Order: sequence, then structure tokens, then C-alpha cells
Amino acid sequence: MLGYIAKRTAIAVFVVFATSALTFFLLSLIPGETAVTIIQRVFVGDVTYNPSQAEIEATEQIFHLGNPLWMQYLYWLNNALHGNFGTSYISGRPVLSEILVRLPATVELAIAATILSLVVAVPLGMISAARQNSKTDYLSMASATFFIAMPNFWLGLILILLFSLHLDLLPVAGYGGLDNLILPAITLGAGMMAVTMRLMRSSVLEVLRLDYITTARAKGMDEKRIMYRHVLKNAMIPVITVAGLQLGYLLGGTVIVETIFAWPGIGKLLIDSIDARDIPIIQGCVVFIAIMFSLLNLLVDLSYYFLDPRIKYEKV
Amino acid sequence: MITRRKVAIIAICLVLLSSIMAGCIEKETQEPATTPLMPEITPAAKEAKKTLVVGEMWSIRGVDPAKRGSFVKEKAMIVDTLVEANPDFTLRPGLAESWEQISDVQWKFHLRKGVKFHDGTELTADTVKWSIERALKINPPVKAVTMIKSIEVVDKNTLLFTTEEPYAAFPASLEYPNLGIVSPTSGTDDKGIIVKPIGTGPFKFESFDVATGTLYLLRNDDYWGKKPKLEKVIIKEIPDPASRAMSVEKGEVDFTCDVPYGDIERLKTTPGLKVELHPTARVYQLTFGNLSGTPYSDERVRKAISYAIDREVISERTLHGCAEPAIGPVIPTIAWANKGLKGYSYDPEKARDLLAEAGWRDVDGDGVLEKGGEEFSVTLYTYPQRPGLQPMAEAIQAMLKDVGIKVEVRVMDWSAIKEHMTNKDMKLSAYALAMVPDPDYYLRRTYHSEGSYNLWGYSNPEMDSLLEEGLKTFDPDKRQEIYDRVQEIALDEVPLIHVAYYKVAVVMRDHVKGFVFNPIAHDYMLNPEMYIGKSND
Amino acid sequence: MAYWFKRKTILADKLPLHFLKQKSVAIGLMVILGLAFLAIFAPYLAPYDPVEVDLYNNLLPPSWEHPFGTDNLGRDVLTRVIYATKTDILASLFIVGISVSIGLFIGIFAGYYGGIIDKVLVGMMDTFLALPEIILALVLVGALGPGIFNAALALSLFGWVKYARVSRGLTLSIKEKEFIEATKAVGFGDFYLIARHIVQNTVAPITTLAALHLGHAILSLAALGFLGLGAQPPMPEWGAMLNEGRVFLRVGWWLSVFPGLMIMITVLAFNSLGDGLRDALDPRMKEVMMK
Amino acid sequence: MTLLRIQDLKAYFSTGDGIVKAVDGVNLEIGENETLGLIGETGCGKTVLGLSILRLLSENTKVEGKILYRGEDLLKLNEEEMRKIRGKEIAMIFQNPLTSMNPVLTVGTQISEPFELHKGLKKKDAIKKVIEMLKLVRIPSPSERIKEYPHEFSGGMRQRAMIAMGLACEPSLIIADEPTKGLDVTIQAQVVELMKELTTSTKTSMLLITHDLGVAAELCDNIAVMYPGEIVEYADIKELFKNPKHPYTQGFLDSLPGRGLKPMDGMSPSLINLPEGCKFHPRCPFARERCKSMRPEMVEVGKNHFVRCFLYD
Repeated sequence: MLGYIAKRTAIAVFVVFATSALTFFLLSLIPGETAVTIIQRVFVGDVTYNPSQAEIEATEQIFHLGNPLWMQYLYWLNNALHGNFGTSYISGRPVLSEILVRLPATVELAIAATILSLVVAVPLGMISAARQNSKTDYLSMASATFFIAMPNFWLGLILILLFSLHLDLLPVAGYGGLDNLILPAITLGAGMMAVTMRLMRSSVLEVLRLDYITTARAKGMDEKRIMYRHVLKNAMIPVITVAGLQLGYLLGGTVIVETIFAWPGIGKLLIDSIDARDIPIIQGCVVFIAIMFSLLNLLVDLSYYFLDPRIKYEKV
Repeated sequence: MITRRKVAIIAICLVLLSSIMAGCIEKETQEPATTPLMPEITPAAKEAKKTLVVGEMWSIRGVDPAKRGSFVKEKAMIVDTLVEANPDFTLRPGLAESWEQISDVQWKFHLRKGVKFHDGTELTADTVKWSIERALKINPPVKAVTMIKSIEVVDKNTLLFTTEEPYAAFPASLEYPNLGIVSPTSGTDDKGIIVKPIGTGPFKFESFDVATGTLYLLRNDDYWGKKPKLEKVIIKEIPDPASRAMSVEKGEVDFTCDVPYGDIERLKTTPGLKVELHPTARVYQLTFGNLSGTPYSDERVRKAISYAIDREVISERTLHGCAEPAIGPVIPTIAWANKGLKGYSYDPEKARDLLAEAGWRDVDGDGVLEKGGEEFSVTLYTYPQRPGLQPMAEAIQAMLKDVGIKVEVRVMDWSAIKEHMTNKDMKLSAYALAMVPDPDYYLRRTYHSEGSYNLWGYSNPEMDSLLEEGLKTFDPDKRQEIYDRVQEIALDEVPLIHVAYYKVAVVMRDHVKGFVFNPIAHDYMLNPEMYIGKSND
Repeated sequence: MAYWFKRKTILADKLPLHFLKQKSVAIGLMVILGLAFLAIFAPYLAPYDPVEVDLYNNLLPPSWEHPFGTDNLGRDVLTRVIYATKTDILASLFIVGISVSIGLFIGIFAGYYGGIIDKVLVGMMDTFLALPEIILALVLVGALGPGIFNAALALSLFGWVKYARVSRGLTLSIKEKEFIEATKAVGFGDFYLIARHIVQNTVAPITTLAALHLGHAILSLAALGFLGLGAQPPMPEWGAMLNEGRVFLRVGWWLSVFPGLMIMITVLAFNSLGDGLRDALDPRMKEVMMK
Repeated sequence: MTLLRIQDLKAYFSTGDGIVKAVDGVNLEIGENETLGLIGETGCGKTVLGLSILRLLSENTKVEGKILYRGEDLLKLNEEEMRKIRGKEIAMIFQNPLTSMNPVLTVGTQISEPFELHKGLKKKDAIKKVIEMLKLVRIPSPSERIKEYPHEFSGGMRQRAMIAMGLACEPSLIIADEPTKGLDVTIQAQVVELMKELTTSTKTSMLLITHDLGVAAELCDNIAVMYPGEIVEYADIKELFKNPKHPYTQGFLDSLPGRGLKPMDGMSPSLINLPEGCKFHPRCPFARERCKSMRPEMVEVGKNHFVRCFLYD
């Protein structure tokens, strides 16, 4: 078992490094990132200020602008491993603290969206499989197809329009109590809910055809109890596999959902920093999103072992 | 054999570990005592009717007056400056009771007596000297604005300032928000950035929650000026315009500004809300890549472009009243604005004539003028931070197309524009007219051949001498004459085109009373006289 | 030689056409043809000029003259939605086109040559799959500067992995087929050999993947547009229109509702076409694709 | 009193390519403490017959006729009452134990379910019962084995677990569907031995469905030979071996290793288009004109010995 975890963690770590290297390269393509622009934005905050030659040299020294790209990356990496992700151009605060202050908001939103989508998708998937071709089956499958096709930012706008303005029920934006969480979580979770529901339905149908279900019936067990004791756990295995894939879309989604609902998470920080060309923050955000992405993937792998005893980790 | 139970525990620990780790790291890096992450604005706090909740448009990225002067002074009202300014940009005494000019480069300032900092320590000449010198060190542009060479403490309540060169606008430059006077006892982080400012202003810093961008302020009971009626002010960062509008509408905040244009008419008619539109010292200006070797070197082309722009419809319809058509370079409400100027009316016919006069013909009949084989086809750059810029750019694009100039609009970050823009292109931006309430600040930077804003190489010897003279003459009437002439030439030669003055849309619950708009502000400025009354009186 | 030509390709005949019977696929196809028609004949169908501003008639609600209302600069939303069809579909086709070509090339290359090359390329594929696609596309567009071309380029840099995996899988399985050895003996150039067989065999799965990918590309493109990193004004693009509409959500709901609706209809059509194609694939192919 | 009487049972499946007549008019009886063997080639409908007794067939099947268990017709019962019968009165042991047991639940949990369902025992008391059952079916160190999963059991062990699961609530009738299929010979012998011992000691009747005559000989009192859809011969075990009457039975017995392994010619017909008249006539050496058109009735040809063939009509 430990061999498996070690292997998966190694992959996760590699992914984080690959992402950080790729992002560092991409960010180097930003034209015009010279010592002058850094001084203007970091130290001065007034773009019409032209720094003296001494200042330019000093800045180039601080940010190692002189040497080649890969060396700059290594400097950055070395600092990053010591927890120093550089300082934000705009706020002048250390990148690490800017991100860690916003990390809980994104994690909270991602978890809420995942739970919301699973809590809706799993039972609905089971019901539409149990009562195949019934009204609920058609209805839920049709709505799933719609939600998959629906852009989440449009869904967000529509929810704002309907819920908080006309019905004045839910707060429209901003971070705060539980009621602030509802609309963003629905917007973010909708896509994942649709995919999971469709998958759950086909997976349950698959399991219902297997022999051990007939055995269970032969023991005199009613359908409901068969569903929860025998079908659910088996049907979840393929769903968990796809959940890993969905995480990528979920994290991508947070960027958009946080912008619409002014949710102070890493996604919003990333968009603001891209607009403001705040390079250290962009780099920091992407690395943290990659870490969250790999961590969640690791959790999905671990849950395999917990769900499916047939998997012999030692063998991998 | 590792059983299921053990694996489950490992998985759960992994999750807990990462969140705890994140939690505790977060605690370390946040020195200021922050209220819990999710500060619930309990209805009780609001019911006390002594608390004003403000929706701030920019994300609050720090509370150090030297770096975030306009926020800490104008909105948080934590610090005061030696000199203050009236809505018509004339000066009035601030922490300095009075000041007199000793020589061309020396000024003596007498401090108000008995003024205390929020922590009870006394305001003395030494603390003022420390505070201003700190601002000069931390924020280089402050030196460019004030030209301070040295500061000497004459006695407990008197300071002597020496400027690099004769600078008539020096007293006005001390109104610059980044010069807010702050006590050495303010709490700072390891890099010397102030995180707990101790000022002399009407409100004291209570705490700042970085995550939700919320600043908590308490009334300063022994404020030297009129004691404010409000007990508590909460400033919440709501960077998204649509969210600001909805928050004030639903009562989550009492006061905010710059809501989306579309919502202005609607909010005016919404019960329980007041909407005020005020021109402020910021102008939308259309500048050119370079005035030499481009179509814009010909003055008639510049005038034609100015005539081709319908400032009326842009201000009224496109920006929904959030702008006022510009006549001269500065807003008419400013004391030293040249009231006699007659701006450029919307006259596309005249524009086409002027362009024809300047030799631009539509040779190939594709609706775009050519001259010397070159098409008049340029790119108009602007940036996303101010919501009005993009729609205005697209409106100007259509108007110039109407007179035969083909324009492509590109929206990108300010520093990126510098890289992509060529001499032939144009840029639409919103410039602050009076960070310092003195004509010199904007006019010299924009119209003097070496002015730091003047990137398009405009140089007119008469303009240069006038601006240099203005700097040195201390007689108010004579200065007024000089700057009237400067504004006249500026309007006549039109090296850059002023489209409209920026109007701030202030939206507040109708129980908010006592608000006085002061255009000197960067965007808007709260004032100590504000209070919460009954909603219908 | 004759023997070899007579034998039909092993894994897939021509594109299995019986999938058309399914109702949802037929509707999907019809909607796609409708959209293509809209995109091609936009100038004739659209009632107004997409870029012509009419500042005095801005934010008019839907009416007979303006079925979808007008935006803040007085431009007709219906016209811009129609023209946006061309922008979005062309850009998505560009994304899928680039992704398919990169994917096929890398997939076949890795599959055919195997050994170290295969290992390295597969490693690259897995890394790209593991990376959060939209995040890196955002950074790339942030770096290159906003614009529909940069946005499409960024999205196609991450879209190729699916095609590479399928074509590699197929190349490996076809490589063993003895008739490849037979033709090699006759001296066909390797590349001609690969191109002709594998591409012909991958037509069915690639088309299916492409259909599903188109839907996804449109969503991602609109997302970038919504974040202001996609199409630049005044180019009509659904995502950008949604972003503009957001500012006038309360006063001009039509600015956001109609572009969003078009995005959904287009993605629905591509998804149903893709699903239909996938179900019609023969199981062995589907298994290769899903791996 | 006969424990189970099946009267004129028909079970038809409607599938895409037509109606499958898996059971086409079957009459059978099983007495108390009796083991009846149901012999036939694969695909002759014997498993469907077994499943239809407990009404475990899928929705798209049409079942007619009567299944009287202690005089009560099971086909008339509602789902609630039927559930009380399944596992308690009549239990079933399935063919392939690996796929017939839930891979993600421990063997202990699965065997304890009948106790919880029918005896209302709590989990911990049920576990004690399960350990008893495992001892009964001679599975070593049961208290550890109950925590293990089906895939961690050997073939034989799994089959024993299935048997334990079946016998949990001491049912009156056990339907065993090919219990020894797929096991190698030595394990097969042990399982047969175990089943023999259990049926005799607990007075449980058993319907043994198998294609293996050797196993049937060991365990069964009477044998019914099934040819697609219907019973063609019924007799006491010794009588059948000594004096098979139906040509199919004779051919079947000749194909046994002990009797010269003579293969039978032709294939058993598919259940979709069954031949007219006697279904065996295309392969029957004695087929006459009548056989092709008319369907023979069951005829008594000796004490407790019936045959469906015109030779004896």
C-alpha cells in the first residue's frame, strides 16, 4: 500500500513542478517586463515615474533579471521551497500570505460544490436507474444534458438575476455566512453534478445486471435495501474515477465563479493579478492551484483502496 | 495487513493536516489582530444607527498612508495633512494653523496646538518631520510633487521647509494624501510597512481583515475638529461594480460609488436610496503616440478629431451621465479654471473639411482617408480598470469612422500598452487633474516640453516659459493670468484632446446624512460631518 | 500486393452511418447545419451592421425592430449574436484542427517508433493531462495578450492529448497486424505507410472526439471571452458579449440571456452529435478511446 | 404431502429476436427431505426453471401455470409475501460463487444478511450464527475468514460459503444451480460429500440442477431429464441408470465416460424456433412420422417412471 502512495505522491509532486516550470516559462513571454516596469509598479505605484539607473540595477539584481531563464526559475524555486514566493507587485505583501489568506475561501467553495453535486447526483442517478424510462428518469437525464452544455458563468448570471434580485432571498455576492455560499456552489457544482448523475445512472444499471444482485434478492432482500447495501458501493467506483477528471474542470470553474460572485478566493486573485500583470502572484496562484489539484487527485486514489478491496496495492 | 480502517484514518489526517497547516501559517503571517475570518456584520451593529458601512470600489491592498494615502486619508479619515482643500480647490488650514513664505524656497508652518494622535501622544513638529521624511523615503513620487529639500524643526509647533527650487505650489502640495501625518508609534510589519496607522484624523484604526478586505474604524473622541456623530465606520472592499450596486440596494452597505452605468437610472427611482453625480478632478483624455512624423503633427487633424467627437452623447448615453462634456483641460468648478474658454462643439462636417484641408482624401472610396498613399488607420489603446474607458473608446471609434479615420480598439493592461503602442496610435486614459490642488501639478506635467506626462513630444516655447514663470510667481492674481493663458493655448493647439470630465456616481441609503462631495478626492472622499438620520427626514 | 489491397481495413469501416437513426443525433446535426448556415450567410441574415453604433438608442428592450434588444452602444444584439456564431465556431474549429493535427502526429510518432521516444511522449501526455487546462490557458493568454487568436492558440495547446492517446493506441494495435509487415517488405516509405493506414483507421474515433471537443472548445473560448481575455471589441463573440451584459444585468437582461442561450444550444448540438457517434462506434474502438 | 408441486409451468422471454420459450409446460413434484435432480444440456432452460420458482426472473418474462409450495401458489403472492419465502423457506445456491457474491462486502456480512432479514438478529448476534454456519460447512478459522472478501477465498471455499449462505435460515427447500461447476475434481468431491451430509442431516429437500450425471447419481433420489423447455423422462435414480427409456436419456447416458463416451449426433435446438411435435425428433434414431407433428404426452412406463415418447404410447 505504501508503495502505491509513494508512487502517486511522486507523480503529484512532479505535476506541481511541471506546472510551475511551464507557468514560469509562459510568464516570461510577457513583453515589457523589465526592471523599469517592476520599479514603477512595485516600489512606486505610479507608472509615469522614471527610475534612476542605480534603481534599475538594484532591481535587476533583486529579481535576477540578468541571467538566463532557467537560472531565474531555479532562484524562484529555491525561494519557493523556503516559503518565499516573492512579493506582490500591487499590494507589496508577501505572495504566500496573500494566497494563504484566500486559500480557505477557494477550498470551502470547491468542497461545497463537490458535496452539493454528489448529494444531488448520486441519489438522482440511482433513482433514475432504479425506475428506468420513468418520468423522473427522462427528466433528470434531460436536465443533466442541459447542465453539461450550459456555460457556468451564464448559469451564475441567471441565478443572480433570478434569486437574489427578484426573490431577494440570497445575497448576491461577497464572502460571509452560509447563505453567501449557496449560489456560487450551485454554479460551480452544476456541471460536475450533471456528469456524475449520468455516470451514476449507467453504473447502477450495470451493477443491477450482475449475479450478486440476484443472490441478494434470493435472500429475500427488498429493492431499497439492495440499492444501499449492495449497489451503491459498487456503482461509486467508476464515478470516483471520473471525479478525478472533474477536479480539473472544478478548479478551472472556481476562477470564473469567484469573479462573478466576488468570492475572495485564489481564482479571483489569479484573474485580478493577470489583469494587473502581477507576475509573482500569478506564479504563486498557479502553483497553489496545481498543489490543490494534485492533493485532491491523491485523495481520489486513496479512496479507491477504501472503496474497492480487490485492488491489491502491493502489486502495483 | 493494512486494514481499511487504517487507510481511512490516513486519508482523513491528510485532509485535516493540510487545512490546519494552512490555518496556522495564515495566523503567523498576519500580524495585525484580525477579527474572525468571516466577520458577520450583525444586524445589531447596524441597528445602533451609529455605524456607517461603506462599499469601497478598489481592493484595499494596505493601510500605510505613505503608500495608500488617498485611501487612508480620504476614505478611512485616519490621518490628516498639514494643508486641506475646499471643494473649489482653494486651500484651508489642516494640521498647520497657518503658514508664511520666508523666501523663494523657504516656508514656515505653524502647527495647530493641542492636537493629539489616536494613542494620546501629542502632535509635535518632530513627529510631523518624521512622518513626512518617511513618506519621502518610501514613496519617491512624493518628492517629485513637493520638491522638499529639507525640513527643520524651529520649535515644538513650527517647521521650516526648504524646496529644491522656487515652487509657488508648495503649500498646495502638502495636501497630497500620501503626506498624511502618522505617529512613529504606528505598528509596522517586518518590512517597515505600516499595518496599524496611528493618525490624528476623525476616525481611529480598529482592525483590518485582509481576507475579506474589510477595515474597521472607531470614532476619535478627542478629534481636533468637529467631533463626528458616527461611532463606527466599516469599509468593505467590493471590487465588482454589479455587486456594489446590489449590496447598497439590499442594505448590506449604506454608502458606495461607481455602480454599473446601467443601474444608475434604476437606483435613482429605487425607494430608500439617493444617487448623486459629481464631476471630479479627473479627465478622460485622448492622447497621441507622437506629434511629429505622424498625421497628428498637423494641428488641423487634431482639431478635426476633436470636432468629430460628440462629447454630449458619450457623457449622457454611453456613460449614462457619469461624465460631463469637457471644455478646457480642467473642470470649470476649479477656482483657477479659465471660465472664458469655449470648447469644441460636435461638428463632423467641420472635421471632414479640416481633414480635407490637411490633404486627406478618400482615394479608393473604401470610406477611409488616405494621404501620400498611406491609409489613416490607427489603433486606439485603453485599459480595463476604469469601466467607462472601453465603451467610450468604442463610441469614439465609430465617430472617427464617420469622418473617415479607421480605428481598431485594443483593451489591455496599462504597462502592456507602452510595449504595443506605436507613434501613429492613440490612447484613451483617465488622468487625475489635481492630486495637488494647484494648476501647476497637471498643466506643467502635461504641456511643458519636459513634462513627465508629455510623451507625445509637444513643445511650445511660449507655453514652457509661461509654466516656468507660473512656478515662480507667488502673487495669486498674476498666477491666475498666467494659467488662463496656458489653458487658452492648450485649447487652441490641442496637443491632446479632453473628451469629458469623470463624474463619480455616489449611491447611499437615504438615512445617510451630512455627506459633502469634495472633487479634490482621488475618487470620493468621506467627511466627518456624515451621520445616520431617520430615513424619511 | 493484390492480396494486401483486397483486405479491408481491420478495425473500422467507413464512418458507421447508422448512428443517424438516433433522434437526438439527428436534431444535433440539424442544429449544427443551421448554425453553419447562420455563420456563412450572416451578412444577409443579420438585420443590421454588427459594429454600427447608434448611441442614442442604447439598451432598448427586445422589440420588433430589435428582437434581441440593443446593447450599451445601441448595436443590435441579434445581429451581433449571428455574427458571433461565425467567430466562435471558426475559432473552435481552429482549436480542434490544431489539436487533432498535433495529437495525431505525436500519437502516431510515439506509437510507431516506440522505445524511448514513446516513453518520453507518453510522459508528456500524462503531465499535460494532469495539468489544470483552463488555468494554464489563462496564464498563456495573459502573457501573449488578449485576443481571439491568442485565446484559441492557448486552448489548442492543451487540447491535443486526447487525440494523441487514441492515435497512439491504434498505431500500436495496427502495428502488429501482419499486413503492415507485408507492405514494409515491399518498401513503402514509413511515413506514407503510417499516414495512409492509421489516419484512415482513426477517422471514426477522431471524429467522435472532435465533435465532443468542439462543444468543450466553445465553452472554454466563451469563458476566456467572459474574462476579457478573448475577443477584443468590437468583434462580436458570445463570451465577450456576456461580459459586457454583466454590467447591465439588471437593466438589460437580454444582453446576457441571448448570447448564453446560443452557447448552450451550440454545445448541446455538438454534444449530442458526439454522444451519438460514440454509441455508434464498435465496442473495441470505444474501449480504445475511453482508455 | 408434497413440498413443492409445479403444474404446467411456462416461462417465456420477449427478446429482440423473438420469444424465447425457456420453460414450455413443466410438471414436477418434490417431497419432504427428497433430492430431485434436474438433468439436461446447457441451454435447456433448467436454470430458468430454478429461478422462476423463486420468481427471480427479470421483468420482461411471462410466467404462467402454478407453483404450489405447501399448497400455496407462489405466483399469486405479492412481492412482500414472496420476500418472506425467499431465503427463509426456499433458498438458492448459485452457479459461479465469485460473481454471485458482492466483491466489496466481507463474506461475513453477506452470510449474516439472511439472519438479519428473517431472524431479526442484530449484527453482532448474526455474526455468531455465521461462524457456526462456517464451521458447519467446514471452513477453517471462521472468525478470521468472516472479515475477508470473496476474492480472498479459493474456489471450493467460496462454494462452501455460498452453501452456508443458503442454509442459514434452515430453509425447507434448497435450489442448487450447478454447485460443482468449475471446481476441479477433488474439491468437487468434497463439496458433493458436504451437500450429501447436510441434506440428510437437516432433512432439507433439494432441487439439484446440473449437467453432471456423476454428481446427480451421488446426491439425488429421483431424476428429471430436461430437453429444451420440457421434461422428457422422470424416474428413480437406480431405475433411470438401469433402464433408461427415452432415446435422449439413453444417448445422454452413453456419452458418460463409463459407457464408452459415444457423442450424440446433432445439437439441442435453440429455444427460439423449437421443432414441431416431439422436440427431439430431428436427432431421434427412432423418429417416426407422428413424432414430427404431434407432441407426445408423459406416459407411465413403470413404478414412478414416466416418459414423453410415442415409442411407449
